[in-house]
Amino acid sequence: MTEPLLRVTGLRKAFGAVVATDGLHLDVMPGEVHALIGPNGAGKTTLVAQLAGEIAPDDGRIDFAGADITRLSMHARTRRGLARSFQITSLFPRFTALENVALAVQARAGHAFRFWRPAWRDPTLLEPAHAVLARLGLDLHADRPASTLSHGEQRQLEIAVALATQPRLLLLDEPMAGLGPEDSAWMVELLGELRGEVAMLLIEHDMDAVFTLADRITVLVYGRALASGTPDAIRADPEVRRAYLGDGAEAGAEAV
Amino acid sequence: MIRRIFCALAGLALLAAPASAADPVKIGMITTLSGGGSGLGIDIRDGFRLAIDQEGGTLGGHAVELIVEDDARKPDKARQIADRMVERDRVDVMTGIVWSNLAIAVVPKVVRDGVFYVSPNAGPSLLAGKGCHENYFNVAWQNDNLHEAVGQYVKDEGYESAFVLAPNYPAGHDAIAGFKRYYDGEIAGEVYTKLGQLDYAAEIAQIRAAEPDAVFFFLPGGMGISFIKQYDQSGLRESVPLFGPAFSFDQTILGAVGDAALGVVNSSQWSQDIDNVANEAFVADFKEAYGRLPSLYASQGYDAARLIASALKATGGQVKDDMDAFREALRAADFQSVRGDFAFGANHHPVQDIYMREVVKQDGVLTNRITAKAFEDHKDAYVDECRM
Amino acid sequence: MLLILEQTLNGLQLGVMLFLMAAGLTLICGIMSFINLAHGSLYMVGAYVAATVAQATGSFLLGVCAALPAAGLVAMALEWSALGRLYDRDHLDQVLATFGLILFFNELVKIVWGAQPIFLDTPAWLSGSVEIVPGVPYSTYRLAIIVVGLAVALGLYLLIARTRVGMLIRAGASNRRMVSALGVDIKRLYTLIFGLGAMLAALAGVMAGPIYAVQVGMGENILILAFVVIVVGGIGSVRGALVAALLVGLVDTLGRAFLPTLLQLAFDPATANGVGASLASMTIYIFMAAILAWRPQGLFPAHG
Amino acid sequence: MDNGLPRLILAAILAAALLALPALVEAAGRGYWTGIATHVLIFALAAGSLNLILGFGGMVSFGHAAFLGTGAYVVGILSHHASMGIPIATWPFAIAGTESALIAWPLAMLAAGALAFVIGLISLRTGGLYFIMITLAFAQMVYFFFVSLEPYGGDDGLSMWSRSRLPGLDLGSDTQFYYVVLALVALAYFLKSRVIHSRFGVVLRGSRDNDRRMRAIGHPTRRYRLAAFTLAGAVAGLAGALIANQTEFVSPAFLHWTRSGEMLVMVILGGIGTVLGPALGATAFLLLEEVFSGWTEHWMIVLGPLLLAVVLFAKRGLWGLVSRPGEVPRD
Repeated sequence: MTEPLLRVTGLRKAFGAVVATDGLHLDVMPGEVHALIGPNGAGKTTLVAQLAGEIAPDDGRIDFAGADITRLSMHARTRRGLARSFQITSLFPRFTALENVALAVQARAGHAFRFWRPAWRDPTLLEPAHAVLARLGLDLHADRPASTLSHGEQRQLEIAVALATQPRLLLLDEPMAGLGPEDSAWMVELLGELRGEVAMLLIEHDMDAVFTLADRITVLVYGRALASGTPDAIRADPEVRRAYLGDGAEAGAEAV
Repeated sequence: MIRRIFCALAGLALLAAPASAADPVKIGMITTLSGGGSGLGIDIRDGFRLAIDQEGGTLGGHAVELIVEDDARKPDKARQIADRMVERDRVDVMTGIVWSNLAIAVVPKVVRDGVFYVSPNAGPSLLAGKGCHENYFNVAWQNDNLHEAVGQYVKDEGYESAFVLAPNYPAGHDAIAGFKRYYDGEIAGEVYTKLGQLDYAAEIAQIRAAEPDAVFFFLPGGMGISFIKQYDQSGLRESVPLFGPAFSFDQTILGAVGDAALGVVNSSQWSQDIDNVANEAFVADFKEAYGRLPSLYASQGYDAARLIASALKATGGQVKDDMDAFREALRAADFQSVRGDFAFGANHHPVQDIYMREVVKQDGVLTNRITAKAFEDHKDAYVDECRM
Repeated sequence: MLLILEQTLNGLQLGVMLFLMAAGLTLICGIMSFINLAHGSLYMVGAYVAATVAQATGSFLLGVCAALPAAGLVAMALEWSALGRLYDRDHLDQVLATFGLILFFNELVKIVWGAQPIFLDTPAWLSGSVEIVPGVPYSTYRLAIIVVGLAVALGLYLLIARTRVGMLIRAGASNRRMVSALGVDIKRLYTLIFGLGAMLAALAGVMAGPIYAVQVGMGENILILAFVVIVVGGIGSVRGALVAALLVGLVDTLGRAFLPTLLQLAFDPATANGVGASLASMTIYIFMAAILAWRPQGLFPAHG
Repeated sequence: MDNGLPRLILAAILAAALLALPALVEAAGRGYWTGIATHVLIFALAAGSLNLILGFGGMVSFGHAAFLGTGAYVVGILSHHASMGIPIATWPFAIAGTESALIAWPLAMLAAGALAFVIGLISLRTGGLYFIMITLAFAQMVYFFFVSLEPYGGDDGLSMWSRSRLPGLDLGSDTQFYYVVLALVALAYFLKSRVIHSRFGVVLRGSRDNDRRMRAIGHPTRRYRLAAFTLAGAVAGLAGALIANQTEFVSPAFLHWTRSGEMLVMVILGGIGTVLGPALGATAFLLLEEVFSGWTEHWMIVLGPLLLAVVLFAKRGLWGLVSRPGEVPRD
């Protein structure tokens, strides 16, 4: 039995009287695609923020790759191999696509107290960045400012930037958000290709994507894990159907 | 780049000072015309101009060119203007600076460069004592003078304890030191306020608690206006009288203070009711030319011009050609000062009478009336430190 | 003991004065996310107009009645013609534009009213003093300032919490597009708020006139204090502004009143006086830095 | 960024003009212009340092005058002690004053940098308007500290007997001083143009545009921002050392909050986040002040609306007007 890559134990976070995360347990095995679904207000955003290190939990602990990271800062988590993509595209609009990725490569390369050599002429940054772009099929757009890319391309670049930090776990916060059917399919294909290479915690509303990609699904309701299991088990779980999918609803229906 | 006042050169040729009707004497005036405190600079300039205009564009019968520039109360700007006036305009005499800190920035350099400087206002102790210079003359006062007079007066009037109040900066510390130099009663409290402070409720409460016989305060500009108004409202004025130097009771300020200042005794080397011919002419002409009553600062600007005029007359318009002669002529101070008797001490600072005035209402307008003389031929405290 | 009580009252009164100034500023800063350095200029305009009218008519109240609309109109004209276009811009652009306005207004006032300070008298019915604590007469006018300040605080609370305009203000602060979708002319709403803020500034100027100097540049000192207040309180929060204003007033007054005395326990009187006075000039800035180091969004963060 | 030859030619003309300036104005009988040019250059340095954090780091500091003033005071105080022959401290070890530029100027940078480090450490916890105000608050503290610093003249300021000494040069000569300042400013601008494209620079710019994302990809951005803030403070300290030398005088007026405001104005006026913009802004601002104040004592009534107009109609500052119009702003 291998150790989980990410283990969340008894996590709790409340805002005043509202309990957003309520004693949550969760784990992600190495190489696994673990999807997290739940209705709006289930506490997904708060959970992502805690995992990424943006807000501190009130109680509980988060272990990553065998170490306690509960109190680590955002950047320190990334350096340990926990990368995230943002629900709302979060890029550097004035930088080119290549530069966006190169910034991430640079973060991996250690401290940036280097004041003299131009960063964008440094092959040790640009070559890995090119490689990542090529892998995602964005190499044609390498020199375009991020702000001029289409929405679909920006979503891909978002993933590219996260990948460039060489993560062991990708925290994907609604990667399909706002994508048309064509782009969504492309994204599912892309994430499928990454399977096995990097573990993923996928938060997504698009049920087609979730049931296609996930090895395991956890259903989050009111900050707690209602159920956890294989896609088939979840699909069959009567409690999930009642609480979340809506009784009688077809699996894969978009939740509201 | 600058405003030049070319003063009736043609007319001059007719009046004909026969000697050197050559180039006009150049006078550089650096003063504060914009931003905070610009009222003082404007008055100094207007007083100075009045003296030139009265003579039809000359000083001491000699043509002068007055170059006025605005320092915006910035020391580095003042210094830059001074450098330019010395280098480009080759001015013979400089004047105009209102503030001590600007004077310290500008004066030592220009007098070393061989330019005469006549101060119409600022008189920091440094320039009266250790930093005195043969080319530097102050025609107003050494900073401590008026405070010393208040100290003397409050002592003479038999007040046994005094509460003293000034801003926490060098001029404030000097003011209180000056007051204490002549006042030997008990100091009931000594408070230094924030520069630019608006509200004095806390200090007034302290005064009330200390129960002094008198209050001495030095709060120039808006600070003084706020303090006097608030002191008046606190109801303390009836039981504990205020005393201070002229700065908070000057014509420019009284209008803004209102009746709260009525009856307050303050010290000054000048007052519009000083009875002499020169003063009469000055007050009347100033009112006619500018449509307002002259201020203390205007009188100082005017006297600065008249002093320069007297020296020019004595040397026949020579300044740079014979600096010793011009210096001697300045030192002689052979002019009718609007304040009456006037002479220079060994450090080129005034030896003069200092009056006590009371704020009164005349025809509905607040003004000052002389009530006593605090000092006769008063010298400043730093004259012995000056080695010239 | 009595002195401490009196000084506390003084501190609260200064706080209320600061609140009058800060209330308008925090509205404009919070709702439109606009940094208005010219707020101090409107304060000055208010005081000057009031002084002029009061002098001409002999009535303080008429002065107030003239000053508020005057400042409001000036501000709305500015907002409509220039400043309104800067809401979406960087804070920096706003700083530059309104810094320019400070220069402009100072010089304009100087040209119109002259460089010398002018006079605004305490209305006769508010001069004199009352004894709140036996033996300590307290100026009636200062009490009036406290009353006006608290009335403004209450009025703003009611406006924001209870009225339709208040609802729009709250909604507009969090989501501009939503308010537009409701069919409300958001531009006009902003213009109105800007005018309201200016009138509050003018009210502060008028109330300050009889106890402070009415002079060119009078707005700048108090502007910095007002910014300290709104930042300590949390930008956009009227409640925060009130609490912070009272705190700042107290800290400043008590610092000035007691620091030199306290330091005399440790130093000789001369040193204590000097150091105490220097420290007293810095207390509110030290206070503000401490608050922000502890709570970077101020005491009552208005958004999230 | 690169548009090759024309810009190179422009740069060459500019360099030649700056180098020849003292001789030209001397020939024209306007020697005092050297002093004005020096003043402009010094403020170009100060505004340039502010632009590093403002334009490239997105940190709107309203307290930059504190660093300028601190640098000035270090030079002033050292020179004061040297000319008076009084040591600054006798315990725990004797420290004497000095008039040597080689010691005083780096010390000015060190002191201003240290101050910036401390202020930045606390201020960078905040953002937005809060950052603007907390930097202003710190600057006010430093201002009042120097106002009440009685031994060194307090509000009256401190007069220096002479300018700093530099081996082989006479800084008392305006022309030589001009060249020293020019060299330092040119060096600083060259270094800045390197720094903003270095790894450090791209992190700083990235954090300006999207700090959250920067942290999410693993950059501990606050320490880079702090480093930039410190660096900018140190360079402003050098500008302060130079202004003290030019004026031969230091006073709290250098630390007044309106100075911080003016430096912001210079940066924005010139073109924020451009390398040469601040130099252009400093030149334009100081010359406008000079020209307008010559026309009328009410010059501020012209300057004020002009600033407003720049904001409204020239969004990218003067640099945006002289560089190619319509160019996408990419630093």
